[in-house]
Amino acid sequence: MNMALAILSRDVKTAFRSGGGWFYALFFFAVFTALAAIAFGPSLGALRAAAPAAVWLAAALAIQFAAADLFERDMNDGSLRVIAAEQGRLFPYWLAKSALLALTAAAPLILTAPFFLTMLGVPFAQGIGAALLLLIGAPALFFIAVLTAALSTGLRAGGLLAMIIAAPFAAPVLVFGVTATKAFFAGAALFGPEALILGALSLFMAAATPVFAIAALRVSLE
Amino acid sequence: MNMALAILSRDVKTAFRSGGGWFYALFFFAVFTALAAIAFGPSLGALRAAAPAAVWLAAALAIQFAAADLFERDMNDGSLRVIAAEQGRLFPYWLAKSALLALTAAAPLILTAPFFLTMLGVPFAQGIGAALLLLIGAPALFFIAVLTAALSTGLRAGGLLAMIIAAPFAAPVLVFGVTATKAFFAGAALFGPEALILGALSLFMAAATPVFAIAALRVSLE
Amino acid sequence: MLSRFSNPAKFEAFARGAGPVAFIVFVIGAAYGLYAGLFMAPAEKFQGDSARIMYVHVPAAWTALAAYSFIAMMSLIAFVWRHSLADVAARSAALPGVVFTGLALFTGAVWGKPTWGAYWVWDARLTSMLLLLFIYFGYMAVWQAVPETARAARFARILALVGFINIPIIKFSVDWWNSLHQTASVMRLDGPTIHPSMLWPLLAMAVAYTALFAWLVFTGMRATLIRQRLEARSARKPSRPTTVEAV
Amino acid sequence: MSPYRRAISLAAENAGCDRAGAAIVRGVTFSLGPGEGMQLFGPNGSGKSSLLSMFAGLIDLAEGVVGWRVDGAAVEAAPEAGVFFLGHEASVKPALTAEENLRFWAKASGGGDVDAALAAVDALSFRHLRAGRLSAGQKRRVDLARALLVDREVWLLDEPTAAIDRDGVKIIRKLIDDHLARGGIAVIATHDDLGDGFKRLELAR
Amino acid sequence: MSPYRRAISLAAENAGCDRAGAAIVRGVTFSLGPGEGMQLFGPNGSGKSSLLSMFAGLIDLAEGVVGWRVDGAAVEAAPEAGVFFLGHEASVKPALTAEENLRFWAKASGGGDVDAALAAVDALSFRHLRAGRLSAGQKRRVDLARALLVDREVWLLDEPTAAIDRDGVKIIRKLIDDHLARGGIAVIATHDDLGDGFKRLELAR
Ligand code: HEM
Ligand SMILES: Nc1ncnc2c1ncn2[C@@H]1O[C@H](COP(=O)(O)OP(=O)(O)OP(=O)(O)O)[C@@H](O)[C@H]1O
Ligand SMILES: Nc1ncnc2c1ncn2[C@@H]1O[C@H](COP(=O)(O)OP(=O)(O)OP(=O)(O)O)[C@@H](O)[C@H]1O
Ligand SMILES: [Mg+2]
Ligand SMILES: [Mg+2]
Repeated sequence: MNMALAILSRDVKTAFRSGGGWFYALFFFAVFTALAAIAFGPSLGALRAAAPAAVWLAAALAIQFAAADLFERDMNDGSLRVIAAEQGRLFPYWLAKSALLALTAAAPLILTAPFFLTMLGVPFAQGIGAALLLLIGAPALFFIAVLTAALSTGLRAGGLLAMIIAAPFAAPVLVFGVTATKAFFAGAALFGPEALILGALSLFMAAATPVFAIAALRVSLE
Repeated sequence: MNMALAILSRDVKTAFRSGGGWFYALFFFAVFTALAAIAFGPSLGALRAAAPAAVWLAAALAIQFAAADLFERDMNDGSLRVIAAEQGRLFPYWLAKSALLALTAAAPLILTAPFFLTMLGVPFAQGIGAALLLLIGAPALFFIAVLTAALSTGLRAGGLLAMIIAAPFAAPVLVFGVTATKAFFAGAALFGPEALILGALSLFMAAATPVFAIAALRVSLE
Repeated sequence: MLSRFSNPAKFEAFARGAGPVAFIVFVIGAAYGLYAGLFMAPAEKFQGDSARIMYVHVPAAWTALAAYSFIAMMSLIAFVWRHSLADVAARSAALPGVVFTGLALFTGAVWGKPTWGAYWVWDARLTSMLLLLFIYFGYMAVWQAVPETARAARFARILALVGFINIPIIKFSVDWWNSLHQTASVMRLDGPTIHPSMLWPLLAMAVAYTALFAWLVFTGMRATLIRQRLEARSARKPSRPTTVEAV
Repeated sequence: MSPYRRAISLAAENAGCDRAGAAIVRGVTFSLGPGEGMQLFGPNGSGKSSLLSMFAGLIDLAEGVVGWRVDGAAVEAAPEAGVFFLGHEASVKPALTAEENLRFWAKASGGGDVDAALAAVDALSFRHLRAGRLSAGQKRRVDLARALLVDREVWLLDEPTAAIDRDGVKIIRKLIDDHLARGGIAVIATHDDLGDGFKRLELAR
Repeated sequence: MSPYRRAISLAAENAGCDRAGAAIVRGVTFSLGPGEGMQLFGPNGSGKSSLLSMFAGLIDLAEGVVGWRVDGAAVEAAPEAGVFFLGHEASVKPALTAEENLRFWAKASGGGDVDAALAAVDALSFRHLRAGRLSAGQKRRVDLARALLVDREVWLLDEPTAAIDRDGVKIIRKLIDDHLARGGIAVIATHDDLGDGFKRLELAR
């Protein structure tokens, strides 16, 4: 726990200090929204129809990109080796890094989603609902991102490789995320069957990925 | 020249050897197309509307991402210092790295764009036009990517920072790229005013960025 | 069974015999299947001769799916029993798997043009096949990206297993996705009722593809094993302590 | 300088390890009891670093036995919260100052006096410099200072004197002596002989 | 071992350099003519690496004069195609083998006998290993072998013996002696005294 908290607070500090990595996901979101507006605009109707897809795709990409160098630096400068050698377990480390990603990438995205959706012509109240759905589905996206980052740590062009590996995993989340959001915008209940499946995907990824991610980190230290 | 060729051929070799970095950009495109289709699809009408934005965003992201570790490794392992100390000038080095990026990221993307656009429901002939527009606009994107990669190498803050620096520069390229492509798909002439602006942006970036990129690399060695 | 395959030398002896047999089965099966399918079987009622591409397409799709299951199974064996021959088998199945997936996609796309009027539509089956291709690519990329075989194997096992869990999820989600918004342009094929004259060539082709797959895997494994032996031969002598002195 | 709470010992019997499938080291036999240190010599590529990684549990044992004992009782792997590992790289974050880097390690392992640690490696003068700006030897000192924060009985040091100046080498020798005096054990891979008072294991190819 | 084509000399008069705005070294005065080498000593952080970077033209001169002469004629900066620079890091690409790494440097600088260079640093046994698998000292040897490919009159070496085993140190000493015998010059920042036959410059903080 000490370990996890120490890493988390150090990395948050570094993120703020060196160029604001925390701000990145948000920025990505803004660019994405602007492009969507250009592509589907100027009719608000078309924009609104495209909004669920745009917001989920933006979330998936932003989280995946933000995860790209989650472990890379610790690997290169030897800290990961030290942590593994001195702590024995890598679970606290994994936990800290996941929390970091959640705080710096997923959270800002979810919090600001309603605003960006307003720009796409979605009423604010519906935007809040969409953000709640993101909250349910984003964990799946980011556990996948953490796993693929661990798998590609230390490899050349690791970020792109991670992206390739992640795509098939992200696809189901996108499918249910978009349909849930569309259904909600069309008047269905917020927590319909799609939302339940989204939640199930998140739980499943939370349960299935840590073991594999930690195993992958260990292999990269050999 | 010896230097530039030696670096280029070494890096191409490394790219082929370690996991096929050369085809990552292509692959990224495929993944991006599939994810966009899954988010916006399956109706071909909606996909076709999303296509111009998707292809430009994919190009910008792929190039920016591929550039992320263009200088990073040479910086970390000391080769860049050796080259600067022993060669005096960094222009051949910059040239080799730019050519590398063009060959491994920009070129495969432009060449395969018509094909991926077909998958988004764009007729092949229109896809060729879109690829030509990419050819006009992509140089701007990649000179920006090289510059920001150099800047972020110096600042030791990595790929994310590069993206943030790049975004304001890349945004106009994206906007004009998307509107040009949209107009062309809607029946306008291929080389309309937006295409001219795109070309102008590319020329401007080609002229303006090398000096700054090389200066940034020098700073990072201080 | 397991122990028979656990010893690389025994396996190689087996593969030396089984490889040619598989190849012969492939040649005979494909010769019969293609001849019967292309010339003897009747043209399909609605699609005419273009439906003959079925004899290439359908078994390719089957084999592509089977190949991934094979990889996942081998990876599980390698993961649980740390069995390096299973890694070799899984790795050798990847390229044939990609080839069959690519063949299914390509022939499907070619077939799609006359029947649907487009090379590609985002139909459930097509989409999930495309995602399978991505899983294959990711798996191969990991093998490629990690130069040390022993390390690459461990990464690859992890990915193959997680990927396998993911396949039913993909299948399920994509079906769901597509069923919600049908597009008019997609002509649904509810499996043409198959006459024996079409079924036999189809089955023959399936057998031929499976034999081809087996042959490719055997050949790939033998090549890998030979390379590994060469590497082991050129490997350095281990260091040994010369002096151990007390204080 | 109170003695360590646990008495840890390490013994190897015919031990060996592999890297990427190739046999690297074979037949390593030694034993270290509380208060004993061992210098590990050997030409470049003979497997010193690999052995340290193996003791730390990062690489699997390929042959033979490696036995740990904590207060007499045998344990399977390196004892929990027992190892201090100093690798070839400096494991400092360039964006943080020397002091912040150490505060992080102190916090991560639950305590430790950062000021004392900085003083012990003569690093007070650059405590407020960002680690990215430190010289090679200064970085290495910061990494060494971690030893004084984590309070571990087993020290695994990979070329601790690399990039360190002559005064620094004396400091390191003293740190190790203090550690052994407290009942710790140390395995030190090095090309510079640190002097007497250590067991020696020489690897040859 | 034919003599170098150019006779290069380097002299500094009261020279100094800054890093990130802070004065790091001041008042450095020495002169090196063809065939002369200089060892640069000094505690960690005293500015040895900074001085080498300055001679290589990577850091600006902040004070005083640094003068280069090529065959008697004064030139402004380090002579073109005249410098071999060995930094703290090993500048090898992990994905390429030891030999491929050297072939790259040979190609980049237009020539050089890779086999001879590998043999000179006793690196033949691991020439086909990927550099990512090499041990610290093996990597360093590959980096040193570059010296024999590029045929430069000025050698700037930052701790050449770091991570190198005892036989390797002798090899390095011999490489430097040969270089000086051919009429080259060398500045060597180091903590290990390489022995007699060099000028010495001691930096103090
Ligand atoms: C790129 C496009 C296509 C892909 C990726 C694709 C993929 C597949 C796959 C994965 C299967 C095996 C499914 C299973 O056995 O459960 C299959 C079977 C089949 N495909 Fe395709 N297909 C494509 C296009 C087409 C087209 C255009 C047609 C005909 C109009 C077609 C007709 C069939 C038939 C008849 C079967 C066997 C029926 C069955 O076993 O249910 N496919 N295809
Ligand atoms: N990550 C790795 N993967 C595969 N092989 C490796 C790896 N690291 C080292 N080796 C191999 O193991 C052998 C021993 O390496 P090791 O780093 O243990 O040597 P060392 O004794 O520490 O040498 P040095 O004195 O140069 O530090 C070397 O021949 C090297 O090729
Ligand atoms: N990139 C840099 N930016 C700013 N300051 C630096 C940088 N590199 C080094 N310094 C500062 O310059 C001083 C001298 O560093 P330098 O690396 O030259 O020392 P050194 O004599 O080589 O030490 P060592 O023996 O540890 O290698 C140090 O105090 C360091 O803080
Ligand atoms: Mg070592
Ligand atoms: Mg130095």
